[in-house]
Amino acid sequence: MITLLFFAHLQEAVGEERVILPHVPKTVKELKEEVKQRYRISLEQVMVAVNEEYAGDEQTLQPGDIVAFIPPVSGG
Amino acid sequence: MITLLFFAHLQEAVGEERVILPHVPKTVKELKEEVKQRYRISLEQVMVAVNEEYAGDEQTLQPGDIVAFIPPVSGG
Amino acid sequence: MNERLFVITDKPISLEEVIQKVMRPEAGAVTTFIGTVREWTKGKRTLFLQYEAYVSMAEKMLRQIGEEIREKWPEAKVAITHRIGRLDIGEIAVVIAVSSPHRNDAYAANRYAIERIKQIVPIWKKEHWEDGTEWVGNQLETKAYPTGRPEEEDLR
Amino acid sequence: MNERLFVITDKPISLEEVIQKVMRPEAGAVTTFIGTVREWTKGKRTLFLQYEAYVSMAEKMLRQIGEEIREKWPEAKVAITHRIGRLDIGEIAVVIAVSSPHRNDAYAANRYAIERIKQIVPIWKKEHWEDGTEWVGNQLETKAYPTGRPEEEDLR
Repeated sequence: MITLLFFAHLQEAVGEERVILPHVPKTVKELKEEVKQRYRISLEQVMVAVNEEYAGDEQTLQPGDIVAFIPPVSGG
Repeated sequence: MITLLFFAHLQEAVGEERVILPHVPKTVKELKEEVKQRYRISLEQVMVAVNEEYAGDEQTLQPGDIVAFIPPVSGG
Repeated sequence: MNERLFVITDKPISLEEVIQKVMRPEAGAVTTFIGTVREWTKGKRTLFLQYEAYVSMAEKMLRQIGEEIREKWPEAKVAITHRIGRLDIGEIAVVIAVSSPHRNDAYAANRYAIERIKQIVPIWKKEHWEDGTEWVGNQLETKAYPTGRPEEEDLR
Repeated sequence: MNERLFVITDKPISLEEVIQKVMRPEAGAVTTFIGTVREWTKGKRTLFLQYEAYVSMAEKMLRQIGEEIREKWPEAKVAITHRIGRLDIGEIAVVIAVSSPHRNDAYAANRYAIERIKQIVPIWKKEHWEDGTEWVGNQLETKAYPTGRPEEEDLR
Protein backbone atom coordinates (compact mmCIF):
# COMPACT_ATOMS: atom_id res chain seq x y z
CA MET A 1 0.00 0.00 0.00
CA ILE A 2 1.16 3.51 -0.83
CA THR A 3 -0.48 6.92 -0.43
CA LEU A 4 -0.83 9.38 -3.30
CA LEU A 5 -1.21 13.12 -2.77
CA PHE A 6 -2.50 15.54 -5.39
CA PHE A 7 -2.25 19.32 -5.33
CA ALA A 8 -3.56 22.40 -7.11
CA HIS A 9 -5.05 21.74 -10.55
CA LEU A 10 -4.16 18.04 -10.31
CA GLN A 11 -6.27 17.77 -7.17
CA GLU A 12 -9.19 19.32 -9.03
CA ALA A 13 -8.65 16.99 -12.02
CA VAL A 14 -8.40 13.87 -9.88
CA GLY A 15 -11.15 14.96 -7.55
CA GLU A 16 -9.22 13.72 -4.52
CA GLU A 17 -6.56 15.14 -2.26
CA ARG A 18 -5.35 11.75 -1.07
CA VAL A 19 -5.68 8.32 -2.62
CA ILE A 20 -4.70 4.99 -1.10
CA LEU A 21 -3.25 2.58 -3.63
CA PRO A 22 -3.47 -1.02 -2.32
CA HIS A 23 -0.54 -2.30 -4.39
CA VAL A 24 3.01 -0.96 -4.80
CA PRO A 25 4.20 -0.18 -8.33
CA LYS A 26 7.88 -0.96 -8.83
CA THR A 27 9.07 2.50 -9.78
CA VAL A 28 7.91 6.09 -9.92
CA LYS A 29 7.71 5.66 -13.67
CA GLU A 30 5.31 2.73 -13.39
CA LEU A 31 3.18 4.61 -10.90
CA LYS A 32 3.01 7.64 -13.20
CA GLU A 33 1.78 5.49 -16.08
CA GLU A 34 -0.90 4.02 -13.90
CA VAL A 35 -2.03 7.43 -12.59
CA LYS A 36 -2.10 8.90 -16.10
CA GLN A 37 -4.34 6.13 -17.34
CA ARG A 38 -6.57 5.90 -14.30
CA TYR A 39 -7.31 9.63 -14.06
CA ARG A 40 -6.74 10.59 -17.70
CA ILE A 41 -4.44 13.43 -16.75
CA SER A 42 -1.17 14.67 -18.19
CA LEU A 43 1.84 14.52 -15.90
CA GLU A 44 4.02 16.59 -18.16
CA GLN A 45 5.82 19.23 -16.08
CA VAL A 46 4.65 17.44 -12.95
CA MET A 47 7.31 16.52 -10.40
CA VAL A 48 7.05 13.62 -8.00
CA ALA A 49 8.14 13.59 -4.38
CA VAL A 50 8.51 10.38 -2.40
CA ASN A 51 8.32 10.95 1.34
CA GLU A 52 8.89 14.69 0.83
CA GLU A 53 11.98 14.29 -1.36
CA TYR A 54 11.92 14.95 -5.09
CA ALA A 55 12.37 11.66 -6.91
CA GLY A 56 13.34 10.66 -10.45
CA ASP A 57 11.45 8.22 -12.64
CA GLU A 58 13.75 5.33 -11.79
CA GLN A 59 13.28 5.51 -8.03
CA THR A 60 11.80 2.33 -6.59
CA LEU A 61 8.80 2.43 -4.31
CA GLN A 62 8.34 0.77 -0.93
CA PRO A 63 5.17 -0.11 0.98
CA GLY A 64 4.10 2.83 3.08
CA ASP A 65 5.62 5.46 0.79
CA ILE A 66 3.83 8.76 0.44
CA VAL A 67 4.02 9.91 -3.15
CA ALA A 68 3.10 13.50 -4.00
CA PHE A 69 2.32 14.75 -7.50
CA ILE A 70 3.63 18.27 -7.68
CA PRO A 71 2.54 20.54 -10.51
CA PRO A 72 4.83 23.45 -11.38
CA VAL A 73 5.14 25.43 -8.18
CA SER A 74 4.18 29.10 -8.06
CA GLY A 75 5.04 30.34 -4.60
CA GLY A 76 6.85 33.57 -3.80
CA MET B 1 32.61 86.95 0.21
CA ILE B 2 32.13 83.19 0.23
CA THR B 3 31.23 80.72 2.98
CA LEU B 4 33.30 77.63 3.72
CA LEU B 5 31.87 74.55 5.45
CA PHE B 6 33.95 71.83 7.09
CA PHE B 7 32.78 68.39 8.16
CA ALA B 8 33.89 65.38 10.18
CA HIS B 9 37.64 65.20 10.81
CA LEU B 10 38.24 68.36 8.75
CA GLN B 11 35.94 70.26 11.07
CA GLU B 12 37.97 69.05 14.03
CA ALA B 13 41.24 69.95 12.29
CA VAL B 14 40.07 73.42 11.29
CA GLY B 15 38.30 74.02 14.58
CA GLU B 16 35.36 75.63 12.83
CA GLU B 17 32.19 74.40 11.19
CA ARG B 18 31.72 77.50 9.08
CA VAL B 19 34.21 80.16 7.97
CA ILE B 20 33.45 83.40 6.13
CA LEU B 21 36.09 84.29 3.57
CA PRO B 22 35.92 88.02 2.73
CA HIS B 23 37.44 87.66 -0.73
CA VAL B 24 36.57 85.33 -3.63
CA PRO B 25 39.33 83.08 -4.99
CA LYS B 26 39.06 82.60 -8.76
CA THR B 27 38.67 78.82 -8.78
CA VAL B 28 38.12 75.86 -6.52
CA LYS B 29 41.77 75.02 -7.03
CA GLU B 30 42.93 78.43 -5.79
CA LEU B 31 40.62 78.17 -2.78
CA LYS B 32 41.96 74.73 -1.93
CA GLU B 33 45.55 75.99 -1.97
CA GLU B 34 44.59 78.81 0.35
CA VAL B 35 42.76 76.51 2.75
CA LYS B 36 45.60 74.00 2.82
CA GLN B 37 48.09 76.67 3.76
CA ARG B 38 45.89 78.54 6.19
CA TYR B 39 44.84 75.48 8.20
CA ARG B 40 47.81 73.22 7.44
CA ILE B 41 45.55 70.35 6.43
CA SER B 42 45.72 67.86 3.63
CA LEU B 43 42.87 67.94 1.12
CA GLU B 44 43.83 64.71 -0.51
CA GLN B 45 40.73 62.53 -0.98
CA VAL B 46 38.62 65.55 -0.02
CA MET B 47 35.84 66.51 -2.43
CA VAL B 48 34.47 70.01 -2.82
CA ALA B 49 30.86 71.00 -3.30
CA VAL B 50 29.82 74.45 -4.44
CA ASN B 51 26.23 75.26 -3.51
CA GLU B 52 25.54 71.58 -2.80
CA GLU B 53 26.89 70.33 -6.14
CA TYR B 54 30.17 68.47 -6.42
CA ALA B 55 32.67 70.68 -8.25
CA GLY B 56 35.97 70.08 -10.04
CA ASP B 57 39.17 72.04 -9.47
CA GLU B 58 38.59 74.29 -12.45
CA GLN B 59 35.16 75.54 -11.40
CA THR B 60 35.10 79.32 -10.91
CA LEU B 61 33.71 80.84 -7.74
CA GLN B 62 31.16 83.63 -7.38
CA PRO B 63 30.43 85.94 -4.46
CA GLY B 64 27.91 84.32 -2.12
CA ASP B 65 28.96 80.76 -2.98
CA ILE B 66 28.82 78.17 -0.23
CA VAL B 67 31.79 75.86 -0.56
CA ALA B 68 31.82 72.61 1.40
CA PHE B 69 34.89 70.48 2.04
CA ILE B 70 33.75 66.88 2.00
CA PRO B 71 36.03 64.16 3.38
CA PRO B 72 35.46 60.62 2.14
CA VAL B 73 31.86 59.87 3.00
CA SER B 74 30.96 56.90 5.19
CA GLY B 75 27.19 56.74 5.33
CA GLY B 76 25.11 53.64 4.89
CA MET C 1 17.39 29.33 19.35
CA ASN C 2 14.06 27.59 19.37
CA GLU C 3 12.40 30.04 17.04
CA ARG C 4 11.49 28.58 13.68
CA LEU C 5 13.34 30.19 10.82
CA PHE C 6 11.32 28.55 8.02
CA VAL C 7 7.58 28.78 8.31
CA ILE C 8 4.43 28.20 6.28
CA THR C 9 1.51 29.95 7.94
CA ASP C 10 -2.12 30.74 7.22
CA LYS C 11 -1.94 33.92 9.33
CA PRO C 12 -0.87 37.42 8.20
CA ILE C 13 2.92 37.78 8.21
CA SER C 14 4.63 40.20 10.56
CA LEU C 15 7.59 41.65 8.70
CA GLU C 16 9.21 42.81 11.94
CA GLU C 17 8.98 39.34 13.41
CA VAL C 18 10.78 37.74 10.45
CA ILE C 19 13.49 40.40 10.52
CA GLN C 20 14.02 40.02 14.26
CA LYS C 21 14.91 36.36 13.74
CA VAL C 22 18.04 37.29 11.77
CA MET C 23 19.19 40.42 13.62
CA ARG C 24 22.59 39.90 15.29
CA PRO C 25 25.19 42.27 16.75
CA GLU C 26 27.81 41.08 14.25
CA ALA C 27 25.62 41.57 11.18
CA GLY C 28 25.33 45.16 10.00
CA ALA C 29 23.48 44.42 6.77
CA VAL C 30 19.96 43.05 6.56
CA THR C 31 18.07 42.60 3.30
CA THR C 32 14.45 41.67 2.98
CA PHE C 33 12.30 40.59 0.09
CA ILE C 34 8.59 41.13 0.50
CA GLY C 35 6.30 39.57 -2.04
CA THR C 36 2.85 41.17 -2.05
CA VAL C 37 -0.32 40.43 -3.95
CA ARG C 38 -0.29 42.53 -7.10
CA GLU C 39 -3.56 43.94 -8.39
CA TRP C 40 -2.56 44.45 -12.01
CA THR C 41 -0.62 42.00 -14.19
CA LYS C 42 -0.25 43.00 -17.82
CA GLY C 43 -3.46 45.00 -17.70
CA LYS C 44 -5.46 42.22 -16.08
CA ARG C 45 -6.98 42.75 -12.67
CA THR C 46 -6.58 40.30 -9.81
CA LEU C 47 -9.31 40.31 -7.16
CA PHE C 48 -7.52 38.07 -4.67
CA LEU C 49 -5.23 35.03 -4.55
CA GLN C 50 -5.37 31.67 -2.95
CA TYR C 51 -2.19 29.89 -1.98
CA GLU C 52 -2.06 26.18 -1.26
CA ALA C 53 0.96 24.23 -0.02
CA TYR C 54 2.16 20.74 0.71
CA VAL C 55 2.96 22.20 4.10
CA SER C 56 5.33 19.67 5.64
CA MET C 57 7.38 19.33 2.48
CA ALA C 58 7.31 23.09 1.82
CA GLU C 59 8.85 23.77 5.23
CA LYS C 60 11.38 21.05 4.59
CA MET C 61 12.34 22.63 1.25
CA LEU C 62 12.64 26.04 2.92
CA ARG C 63 15.03 24.49 5.43
CA GLN C 64 16.94 22.96 2.54
CA ILE C 65 17.27 26.39 0.95
CA GLY C 66 18.59 27.59 4.30
CA GLU C 67 21.24 24.87 4.19
CA GLU C 68 22.20 25.69 0.62
CA ILE C 69 22.65 29.31 1.70
CA ARG C 70 24.74 28.31 4.69
CA GLU C 71 27.08 26.46 2.32
CA LYS C 72 27.39 29.30 -0.14
CA TRP C 73 27.42 32.21 2.32
CA PRO C 74 28.50 30.82 5.71
CA GLU C 75 28.15 34.16 7.51
CA ALA C 76 24.61 34.82 6.33
CA LYS C 77 21.56 34.01 8.43
CA VAL C 78 18.20 33.60 6.73
CA ALA C 79 14.55 33.37 7.79
CA ILE C 80 11.62 32.80 5.46
CA THR C 81 7.88 32.89 6.09
CA HIS C 82 5.35 32.10 3.38
CA ARG C 83 1.65 32.57 3.84
CA ILE C 84 -1.08 30.35 2.41
CA GLY C 85 -4.85 30.63 2.17
CA ARG C 86 -6.74 33.62 0.79
CA LEU C 87 -4.73 36.81 0.32
CA ASP C 88 -6.15 40.15 -0.72
CA ILE C 89 -4.46 42.80 -2.84
CA GLY C 90 -1.43 44.33 -1.13
CA GLU C 91 -1.15 41.58 1.48
CA ILE C 92 2.21 39.96 2.07
CA ALA C 93 2.64 36.46 0.63
CA VAL C 94 6.29 35.92 1.49
CA VAL C 95 9.06 37.55 3.52
CA ILE C 96 12.71 36.59 3.16
CA ALA C 97 15.13 38.22 5.61
CA VAL C 98 18.90 37.77 5.44
CA SER C 99 21.49 39.26 7.75
CA SER C 100 25.20 39.24 7.15
CA PRO C 101 28.29 41.18 8.14
CA HIS C 102 28.67 41.94 4.40
CA ARG C 103 26.01 43.55 2.30
CA ASN C 104 27.04 41.68 -0.85
CA ASP C 105 26.21 38.39 0.82
CA ALA C 106 22.97 39.76 2.22
CA TYR C 107 21.76 40.71 -1.26
CA ALA C 108 23.05 37.59 -3.02
CA ALA C 109 21.68 35.12 -0.48
CA ASN C 110 18.30 36.85 -0.46
CA ARG C 111 18.09 36.74 -4.21
CA TYR C 112 19.10 33.10 -4.20
CA ALA C 113 16.34 32.28 -1.71
CA ILE C 114 13.49 33.70 -3.79
CA GLU C 115 14.72 32.00 -6.97
CA ARG C 116 14.95 28.66 -5.20
CA ILE C 117 11.49 29.10 -3.65
CA LYS C 118 10.09 29.49 -7.13
CA GLN C 119 11.83 26.28 -8.18
CA ILE C 120 11.47 23.74 -5.42
CA VAL C 121 8.99 24.75 -2.72
CA PRO C 122 5.62 23.05 -3.20
CA ILE C 123 3.32 26.06 -3.01
CA TRP C 124 0.72 26.94 -5.61
CA LYS C 125 -1.08 30.14 -6.36
CA LYS C 126 -4.60 30.40 -7.73
CA GLU C 127 -5.46 33.71 -9.32
CA HIS C 128 -9.00 34.96 -8.93
CA TRP C 129 -9.71 37.35 -11.80
CA GLU C 130 -12.88 39.25 -12.52
CA ASP C 131 -13.75 36.63 -15.13
CA GLY C 132 -12.59 33.36 -13.59
CA THR C 133 -9.84 31.55 -11.77
CA GLU C 134 -6.58 29.94 -12.77
CA TRP C 135 -3.84 27.95 -11.12
CA VAL C 136 -0.64 29.75 -12.00
CA GLY C 137 1.71 27.49 -13.93
CA ASN C 138 5.44 27.20 -14.00
CA GLN C 139 6.70 30.76 -14.00
CA LEU C 140 9.71 29.60 -15.94
CA GLU C 141 7.15 28.71 -18.64
CA THR C 142 8.77 26.17 -20.93
CA LYS C 143 11.26 24.93 -18.36
CA ALA C 144 11.54 21.14 -18.43
CA TYR C 145 13.18 18.98 -15.79
CA PRO C 146 14.74 16.01 -17.58
CA THR C 147 15.64 14.36 -14.29
CA GLY C 148 12.14 14.84 -12.99
CA ARG C 149 13.33 17.28 -10.38
CA PRO C 150 14.83 20.77 -10.33
CA GLU C 151 18.58 20.81 -9.94
CA GLU C 152 20.45 23.37 -7.93
CA GLU C 153 22.47 24.05 -11.07
CA ASP C 154 19.39 25.28 -12.88
CA LEU C 155 19.73 28.49 -10.99
CA ARG C 156 23.19 29.44 -12.15
CA MET D 1 2.21 62.54 -2.90
CA ASN D 2 3.49 64.97 -0.40
CA GLU D 3 5.37 62.43 1.66
CA ARG D 4 9.11 62.82 1.49
CA LEU D 5 10.85 59.88 -0.09
CA PHE D 6 14.40 60.94 0.78
CA VAL D 7 15.02 61.90 4.37
CA ILE D 8 17.87 62.58 6.78
CA THR D 9 16.59 62.40 10.35
CA ASP D 10 17.93 62.44 13.89
CA LYS D 11 15.06 60.26 15.12
CA PRO D 12 14.86 56.45 15.16
CA ILE D 13 13.80 55.08 11.78
CA SER D 14 10.51 53.24 11.38
CA LEU D 15 11.07 50.47 8.85
CA GLU D 16 7.34 50.10 8.25
CA GLU D 17 7.02 53.77 7.48
CA VAL D 18 9.73 53.69 4.81
CA ILE D 19 8.24 50.58 3.24
CA GLN D 20 4.75 52.06 3.18
CA LYS D 21 6.02 54.91 1.01
CA VAL D 22 6.80 52.54 -1.85
CA MET D 23 3.92 50.04 -1.57
CA ARG D 24 1.66 50.13 -4.65
CA PRO D 25 -1.01 47.80 -6.04
CA GLU D 26 0.97 47.28 -9.25
CA ALA D 27 4.24 46.39 -7.50
CA GLY D 28 4.39 42.86 -6.15
CA ALA D 29 8.07 42.90 -5.18
CA VAL D 30 9.54 45.03 -2.42
CA THR D 31 13.16 44.84 -1.34
CA THR D 32 14.64 46.57 1.66
CA PHE D 33 18.16 47.14 2.84
CA ILE D 34 18.56 47.82 6.53
CA GLY D 35 21.95 49.00 7.74
CA THR D 36 22.39 48.51 11.48
CA VAL D 37 25.16 49.40 13.88
CA ARG D 38 27.49 46.43 14.11
CA GLU D 39 29.12 45.63 17.42
CA TRP D 40 32.08 43.63 16.13
CA THR D 41 34.29 44.57 13.17
CA LYS D 42 37.24 42.30 12.61
CA GLY D 43 37.41 41.45 16.29
CA LYS D 44 37.21 45.08 17.44
CA ARG D 45 34.29 46.16 19.56
CA THR D 46 32.24 49.25 18.76
CA LEU D 47 30.46 50.92 21.68
CA PHE D 48 28.33 53.29 19.61
CA LEU D 49 28.47 55.40 16.47
CA GLN D 50 27.95 59.01 15.68
CA TYR D 51 26.72 60.04 12.26
CA GLU D 52 27.06 63.57 10.96
CA ALA D 53 25.68 64.91 7.68
CA TYR D 54 25.67 67.98 5.48
CA VAL D 55 21.93 67.60 5.75
CA SER D 56 20.60 69.75 2.92
CA MET D 57 23.11 68.40 0.43
CA ALA D 58 22.69 64.83 1.68
CA GLU D 59 18.95 64.93 1.02
CA LYS D 60 19.66 66.46 -2.38
CA MET D 61 22.07 63.64 -3.21
CA LEU D 62 19.51 61.06 -2.08
CA ARG D 63 17.01 62.67 -4.46
CA GLN D 64 19.62 62.50 -7.19
CA ILE D 65 20.06 58.78 -6.54
CA GLY D 66 16.29 58.50 -6.85
CA GLU D 67 16.46 60.16 -10.27
CA GLU D 68 19.28 57.92 -11.41
CA ILE D 69 17.17 54.92 -10.40
CA ARG D 70 14.15 56.27 -12.25
CA GLU D 71 16.25 56.47 -15.40
CA LYS D 72 17.67 52.96 -15.06
CA TRP D 73 14.58 51.20 -13.71
CA PRO D 74 11.56 53.31 -14.72
CA GLU D 75 9.06 51.06 -12.96
CA ALA D 76 10.86 51.05 -9.61
CA LYS D 77 9.91 53.34 -6.76
CA VAL D 78 12.47 54.06 -4.05
CA ALA D 79 12.46 55.64 -0.58
CA ILE D 80 15.52 56.17 1.60
CA THR D 81 15.86 57.35 5.18
CA HIS D 82 19.24 57.82 6.84
CA ARG D 83 19.60 58.58 10.52
CA ILE D 84 22.24 60.84 12.06
CA GLY D 85 23.37 61.57 15.62
CA ARG D 86 24.28 58.94 18.18
CA LEU D 87 23.34 55.35 17.35
CA ASP D 88 23.71 52.39 19.67
CA ILE D 89 24.51 48.81 18.71
CA GLY D 90 21.74 47.21 16.67
CA GLU D 91 20.01 50.49 15.86
CA ILE D 92 19.05 51.20 12.27
CA ALA D 93 21.25 53.71 10.44
CA VAL D 94 19.69 53.49 7.01
CA VAL D 95 16.67 51.95 5.31
CA ILE D 96 16.32 51.67 1.55
CA ALA D 97 13.00 50.39 0.22
CA VAL D 98 12.32 49.68 -3.44
CA SER D 99 9.11 48.42 -4.97
CA SER D 100 8.72 47.19 -8.51
CA PRO D 101 6.50 44.93 -10.57
CA HIS D 102 9.65 42.86 -11.21
CA ARG D 103 11.81 41.42 -8.48
CA ASN D 104 14.98 41.72 -10.56
CA ASP D 105 14.56 45.47 -10.70
CA ALA D 106 13.72 45.65 -7.01
CA TYR D 107 16.98 43.93 -6.07
CA ALA D 108 19.14 45.76 -8.60
CA ALA D 109 17.83 49.22 -7.81
CA ASN D 110 18.18 48.63 -4.07
CA ARG D 111 21.75 47.49 -4.47
CA TYR D 112 22.49 50.48 -6.68
CA ALA D 113 21.12 52.85 -4.03
CA ILE D 114 23.37 51.64 -1.21
CA GLU D 115 26.46 51.72 -3.41
CA ARG D 116 25.69 55.28 -4.51
CA ILE D 117 25.02 56.37 -0.93
CA LYS D 118 28.50 55.21 -0.02
CA GLN D 119 29.93 57.25 -2.90
CA ILE D 120 28.16 60.58 -3.03
CA VAL D 121 26.00 61.30 0.02
CA PRO D 122 27.78 63.60 2.49
CA ILE D 123 27.34 61.60 5.68
CA TRP D 124 30.16 60.64 8.01
CA LYS D 125 30.42 58.01 10.66
CA LYS D 126 32.52 58.30 13.82
CA GLU D 127 33.32 55.01 15.51
CA HIS D 128 33.52 55.03 19.28
CA TRP D 129 35.70 52.11 20.34
CA GLU D 130 36.60 51.03 23.82
CA ASP D 131 39.99 52.71 23.34
CA GLY D 132 39.18 55.85 21.38
CA THR D 133 37.30 57.35 18.45
CA GLU D 134 37.84 57.52 14.74
CA TRP D 135 36.13 59.10 11.73
CA VAL D 136 35.66 56.30 9.27
CA GLY D 137 37.44 57.02 6.01
CA ASN D 138 36.62 56.22 2.47
CA GLN D 139 35.35 52.68 2.52
CA LEU D 140 36.74 52.18 -0.97
CA GLU D 141 40.10 52.80 0.68
CA THR D 142 42.55 53.86 -2.02
CA LYS D 143 39.89 55.18 -4.36
CA ALA D 144 40.96 58.47 -5.94
CA TYR D 145 38.68 60.83 -7.83
CA PRO D 146 40.76 62.46 -10.57
CA THR D 147 37.95 64.81 -11.48
CA GLY D 148 37.49 65.82 -7.88
CA ARG D 149 34.09 64.19 -7.74
CA PRO D 150 32.69 60.67 -7.90
CA GLU D 151 31.37 59.68 -11.32
CA GLU D 152 28.33 57.57 -11.83
CA GLU D 153 30.52 55.32 -13.95
CA ASP D 154 32.65 54.47 -10.92
CA LEU D 155 29.92 52.14 -9.87
CA ARG D 156 29.88 49.90 -12.91
